[in-house]
Amino acid sequence: MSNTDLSNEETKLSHATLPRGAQWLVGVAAVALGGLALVLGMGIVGAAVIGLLGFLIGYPLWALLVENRRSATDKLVTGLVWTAFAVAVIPLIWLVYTVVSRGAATLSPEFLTYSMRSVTGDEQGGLYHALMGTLIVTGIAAVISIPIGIMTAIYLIEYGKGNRLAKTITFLVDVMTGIPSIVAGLFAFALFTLLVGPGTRFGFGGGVALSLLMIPTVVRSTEEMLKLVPDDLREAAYALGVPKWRTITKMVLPTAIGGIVTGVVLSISRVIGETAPLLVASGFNPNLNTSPFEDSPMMTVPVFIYTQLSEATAKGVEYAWGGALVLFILVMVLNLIARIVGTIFAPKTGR
Amino acid sequence: ANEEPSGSDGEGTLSGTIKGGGASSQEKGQAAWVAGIQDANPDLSVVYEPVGSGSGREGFITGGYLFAGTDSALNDDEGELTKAKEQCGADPIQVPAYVSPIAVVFNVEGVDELNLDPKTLAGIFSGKITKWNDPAIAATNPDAKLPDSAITPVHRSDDSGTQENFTEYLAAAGGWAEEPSGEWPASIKGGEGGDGTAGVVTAMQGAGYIGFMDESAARENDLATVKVQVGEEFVAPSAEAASKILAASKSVGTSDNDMAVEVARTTTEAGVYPVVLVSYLLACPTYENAEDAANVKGYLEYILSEEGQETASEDAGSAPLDREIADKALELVGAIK
Amino acid sequence: MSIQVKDTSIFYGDFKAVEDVTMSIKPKSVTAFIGPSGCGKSTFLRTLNRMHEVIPGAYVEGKISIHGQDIYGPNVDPVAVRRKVGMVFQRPNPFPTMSIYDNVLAGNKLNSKRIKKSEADSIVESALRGANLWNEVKDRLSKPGMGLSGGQQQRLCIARAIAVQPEVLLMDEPCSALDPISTAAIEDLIHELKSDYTIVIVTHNMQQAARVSDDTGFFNLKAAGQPGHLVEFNPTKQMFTKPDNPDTEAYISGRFG
Amino acid sequence: MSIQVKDTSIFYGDFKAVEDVTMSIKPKSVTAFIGPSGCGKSTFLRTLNRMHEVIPGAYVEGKISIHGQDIYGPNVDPVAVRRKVGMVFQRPNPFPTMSIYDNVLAGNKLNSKRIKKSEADSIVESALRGANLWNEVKDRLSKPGMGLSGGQQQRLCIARAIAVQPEVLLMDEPCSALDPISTAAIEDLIHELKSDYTIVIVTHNMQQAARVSDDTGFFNLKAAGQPGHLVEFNPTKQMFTKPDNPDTEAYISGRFG
Amino acid sequence: MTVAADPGADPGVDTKSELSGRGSMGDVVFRGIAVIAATLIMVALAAVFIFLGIEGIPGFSVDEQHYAGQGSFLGLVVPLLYATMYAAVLALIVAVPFSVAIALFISHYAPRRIATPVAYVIDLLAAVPSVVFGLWGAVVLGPYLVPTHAWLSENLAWLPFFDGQPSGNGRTLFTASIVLAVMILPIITSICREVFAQTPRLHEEAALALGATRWEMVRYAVFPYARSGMVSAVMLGLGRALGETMAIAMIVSPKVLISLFIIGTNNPETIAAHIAQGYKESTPDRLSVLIATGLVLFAFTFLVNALARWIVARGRAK
Ligand SMILES: Nc1ncnc2c1ncn2[C@@H]1O[C@H](COP(=O)(O)OP(=O)(O)OP(=O)(O)O)[C@@H](O)[C@H]1O
Ligand SMILES: Nc1ncnc2c1ncn2[C@@H]1O[C@H](COP(=O)(O)OP(=O)(O)OP(=O)(O)O)[C@@H](O)[C@H]1O
Ligand SMILES: [Mg+2]
Ligand SMILES: [Mg+2]
Ligand SMILES: O=P([O-])([O-])[O-]
Repeated sequence: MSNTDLSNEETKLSHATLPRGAQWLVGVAAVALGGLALVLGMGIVGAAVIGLLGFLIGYPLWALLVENRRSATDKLVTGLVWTAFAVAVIPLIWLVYTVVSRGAATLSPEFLTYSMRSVTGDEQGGLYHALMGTLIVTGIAAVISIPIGIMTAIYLIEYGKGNRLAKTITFLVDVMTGIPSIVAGLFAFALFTLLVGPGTRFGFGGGVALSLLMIPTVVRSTEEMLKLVPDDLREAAYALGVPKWRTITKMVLPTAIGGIVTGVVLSISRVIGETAPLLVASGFNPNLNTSPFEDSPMMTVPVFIYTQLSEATAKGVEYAWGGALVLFILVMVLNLIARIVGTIFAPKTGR
Repeated sequence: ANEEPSGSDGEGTLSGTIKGGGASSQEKGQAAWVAGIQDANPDLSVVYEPVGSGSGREGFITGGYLFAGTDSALNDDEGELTKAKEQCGADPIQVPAYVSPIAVVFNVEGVDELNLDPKTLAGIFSGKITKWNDPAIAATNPDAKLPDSAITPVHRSDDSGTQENFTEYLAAAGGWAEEPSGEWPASIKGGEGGDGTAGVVTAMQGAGYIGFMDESAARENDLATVKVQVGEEFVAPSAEAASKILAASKSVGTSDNDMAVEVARTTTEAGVYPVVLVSYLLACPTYENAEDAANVKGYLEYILSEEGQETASEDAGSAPLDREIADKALELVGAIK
Repeated sequence: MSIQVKDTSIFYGDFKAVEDVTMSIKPKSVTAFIGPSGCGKSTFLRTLNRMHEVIPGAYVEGKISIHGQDIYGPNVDPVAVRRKVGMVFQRPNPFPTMSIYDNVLAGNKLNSKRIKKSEADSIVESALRGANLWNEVKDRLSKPGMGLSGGQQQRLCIARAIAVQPEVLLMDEPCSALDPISTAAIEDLIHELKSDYTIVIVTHNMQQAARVSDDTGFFNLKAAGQPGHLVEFNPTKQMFTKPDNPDTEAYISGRFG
Repeated sequence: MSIQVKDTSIFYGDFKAVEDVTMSIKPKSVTAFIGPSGCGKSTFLRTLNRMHEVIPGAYVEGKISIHGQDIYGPNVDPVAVRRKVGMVFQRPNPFPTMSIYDNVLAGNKLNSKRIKKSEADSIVESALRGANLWNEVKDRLSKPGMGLSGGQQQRLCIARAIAVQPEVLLMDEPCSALDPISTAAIEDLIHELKSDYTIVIVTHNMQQAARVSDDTGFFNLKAAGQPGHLVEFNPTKQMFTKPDNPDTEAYISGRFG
Repeated sequence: MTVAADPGADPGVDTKSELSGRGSMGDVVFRGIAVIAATLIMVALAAVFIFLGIEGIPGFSVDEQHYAGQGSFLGLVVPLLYATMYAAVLALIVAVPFSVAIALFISHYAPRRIATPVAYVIDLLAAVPSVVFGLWGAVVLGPYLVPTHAWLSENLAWLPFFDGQPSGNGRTLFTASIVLAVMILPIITSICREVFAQTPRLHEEAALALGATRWEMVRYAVFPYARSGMVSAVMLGLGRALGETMAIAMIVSPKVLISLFIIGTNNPETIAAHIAQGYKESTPDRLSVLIATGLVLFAFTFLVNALARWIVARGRAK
């Protein structure tokens, strides 16, 4: 034993601990508390809140009594993190459930392959035209935003470090995230009113509006990922006589690619559901239109959903949920692709 | 799959694409007409963008739209008429095309039927009458079990043709101090706003709420509708009752090509429903491009035809135009070249 | 490739890290730098292939020339300098996205040089053998380089540096993460390499300096916060037996104190 | 605090990194582990304070007890184990956002006993002196720890570990980034510390093992890909003069080959 | 050494030419592209500003009738701006703690089997179009929260937020800020999660080896490391909350006013929602007023970002 002033108690590794499965015991007690609250007429939500609070307070409190303050804090935070997760997941799951259950009924081959051309009353229509439009408009936005966004991030991290231009741009990118989406739409609309002619609403305009919203997201996420590539890897490449641009393209980008792809997909996800700017910039069209540069409106899925909703009919609402589900699936597929790409290129730590 | 024109049996000879836009109130009617004309003319595409009356007129004036729909008639308050004249090279054609009853809807527990007179309606919507068991309401509903709960009147939070027509009605009826407008007056306290007809529909989920919307939307969503006092009787909104209003209205057109009317909101004629929306079509008498001229002419003729009005009535719940007025409009439209 | 350093001072922004170094490094020989921690050995080493300048704000005053050519001259491409002057770092830093095989070939691959498969194989094998790593990894060349232990990773980095056959090789405490067997192998390797290359090595292990180097430079700090400076630069034998400077002797004998 | 290790094997998922180690580490002594790179010295060391288990999939079989208490026992809190068994890593890892001062106090702050400013100052000073860093940093205690050179950083980490006065101190090649003067200071420190603490050190420097340790364990690999194992565990004197095992002798003499 | 020859290692080649710069072309070009891309952002932003200026500045002084009954531009924009900030702040108050907790859950607390699908679902949610959020908020969540509204007004009326007649259908700022929080949660979560996961193992282990509990490890090693990433995540979320249009327009029953009350039928109207609702039937004058409010919002985000930047810089300097 040491001759330091540590007491024997402290030296013991196995201080008194909560019994195994203590969290379950507290959990059961919390459920019982909730049940009691329910019986006392608190309502299901009130009862759940009481039960949850019971657990959140009871578990750390027990730990505080039996173990020590630090362990109690740790348990409190753990409980909070789990609770936050559980509570936040409720609306998420609820929403997903609503979209899937209400959308599934509408989904049919016709719904996916018909447009709304000449569709009235209860006739079968679909969102084929909107789906194509969304793919085209989002594609245009991606083609504009991804190169600009990634190259800008490269400039900021690899070249600009700390200089005036880089600081200005970082700031402007932050400001750009604050452009209200409808303003982006108004901008694109006004721009093409000047360039093409009055009232021009077309696919390309929508793409430009969306790219304005997408670029800052791409820049920010790419920037974060590039920052995470350790400098000593760059130095290792430089020391091998590799020019900076090759170091960036062949080493830095591949190392960060997993995160970059995730960021890009997230930014696509962020704009693919934008309604207001598309309503303004690429307009409304019940017909299929696949030429983004022609001066004729192009339908997109969010606008389809919005117009169907504003019909305020049962069929319109049904189609709106169907459109929501389709958009959802689209993004799911995108995410899946991103995930696969991400894992293929992710750094192979092997540990 | 429905994009290919092959399936249709139309033998019309119109072809090409025309684009118009404007009042969202006409959206459903336009959808019906577009479907009808495209079925008859498989090579024709008509696009109507429901961007709002103001944008529709703007688009028409700048040449972006070949024709436009508007809830308020084109006038020169902001110089629009002059600009339209310049664009067309002549007095623009303006004809009523779409008449639709506006239903006042309510959601009060235990009350299935409600009769209201115009003054009481104005009192409710201006926030002066605040309880469902107010004597003014009880007076016209002696049998109803009116609760002692708050009234929440629902208006449109966006700029709306329906709203403009509804407030015109309230103003004409008296007891409404505000200027009729598509935008809800900011001075009225309380009440609730909804974005678009859909917004009002969702708002109507609340108990104690009262609102107004296109009659077809009220029917679609199974909302109880108020019977409005006209003369001595209480009239429910219906297409037939609404279609009678134009004949009773007086013309306020600024030119031979302009058929704008002032709707007779205060009529006491039996069987007429005065809470209606009247929406117009705008077109030029001449177009530079002969194909455009033929297409616009063909489309507008179809809209004003008996068949066209009937189709809209079925699909959109609008009131078919009085034939006399429709024939006069057809004459104007028929002269397009 | 002889290296001439004249009146060179090195700065990190306002902070002068190394002051007024003058030395002449002989071609095809091993030169070792020793000195206490923080005296600027790494800093100085990095100026020899212009790696110094990747740190923002860092700059060099004075003249450094390799084979008679000023490497900080106006027309000189730092990339070309680094291709001729390879480097191994203190902390192993294999490329995380690459396999062991690709890591060894990184110098070629990152520069997009086309190499035949057979040629690539032989470069990889000889470089890995040189770094005494071949036997341990020959069966898992396609596994990621990050999966190796610390010592294995450092040997991989050495293999990567020698695979591009630089003419000068700078090593910053290359053995500090290696076990004695690997260390001995690297030391042997250094002996072999010096018949072709000029080698400069920083080491905190004086025995290593004594074993492998022909010349030794001793850096020291006058006081904390002061710039480091070169105290003595002499043939290793002389340095370890009768150094010119009493500080050198103190430091070297301190090793065994 | 004596440490008893019995039939312990260590796994990374399916991969058995270390096999069947049994040893008894004496209290208040210095025990050194030597062996070739990749033989599992670091891995074994990390199991002694349950740092091993922070790697997903890693687990331990066998029994390790400190002062008679099974540290993998059912009621044992790994946090408590780590507080008693401090650790210094191979690569310096000061907290990047903290000043030098806060880095030293990081462990004490965790216990968030309010420490008086004067007390904190004296803890910081004595820990930094112990790590032979005080003179270099005393004027810039509020500067970030990352601004130091590699050797200075490592000494800062040692200061941080001894500031919480653990009872056992594990060191994984703590001097591999240090210059000889600092190394000598750390070695002196180890001598001092062993009157209070049990010290276990991994080193690739056999002279260091010979100088500082009372007992030495020699780990080896039968072949690449095979688990490492303990070849011999004996008093250092015996180990370096007449080892039991011929492999040990080969390894130790290889050092000087 | 006799490794296969590297062409550059040929001893016969004159070193002079080898060191002089000719290989730098690629660097110049690549750097040029990067600079152009970065500059493009400035150009685009300047274009938006100029456009908003040209189209919007006339809106500062048009006929009174175009200011939605508020009499003047200031009378209109001040309450709108207030509401925009208010809604965004409410959403952030709800979303940030949850986002950080979920990000931590995924990166440090949950077993991997749970963490991966959870991360996936959260990412997916970023893609739900705002109209769907609006629909869900107005049709599903709002009515569901009606009893909550009633409860709040009964029991917490001493707080100005809940002091008044509660809404009967949940179309309130209260509902909207929850929906807004759900909308920005995935954005904040996914960025925080990435930066949390990238905390160097070395630092985490340093903390653990000092006897830190998991929470202490997070506080000592993870949060300090992730701070700037977290700030930018929050800024992204704030940006989206400030600019969100459709969901708010669809859920909230709006009115141009300044009030803290968030559970009634008259809720402060945000700039974006005001633009969306006015835009549909706008005349040129009205449109320029709307664009002018957009300009104000834009200028405001400018200020907020400058402020955030200043705060971060100050925090770092300490
Ligand atoms: N990137 C940097 N920015 C500012 N100062 C630095 C930087 N790198 C090192 N220094 C400082 O420069 C001086 C020399 O550091 P250097 O790393 O060259 O020492 P060293 O001799 O290599 O030490 P060691 O043996 O510990 O590696 C030290 O005072 C150090 O704090
Ligand atoms: N996190 C990990 N996951 C999987 N395998 C690992 C991990 N860490 C180490 N290993 C493997 O376990 C074995 C022992 O590694 P360890 O780092 O303990 O060796 P070491 O003796 O400390 O070597 P060195 O002297 O190079 O530090 C090696 O084969 C290594 O590849
Ligand atoms: Mg160094
Ligand atoms: Mg090790
Ligand atoms: O049809 P609205 O004009 O009322 O939208």
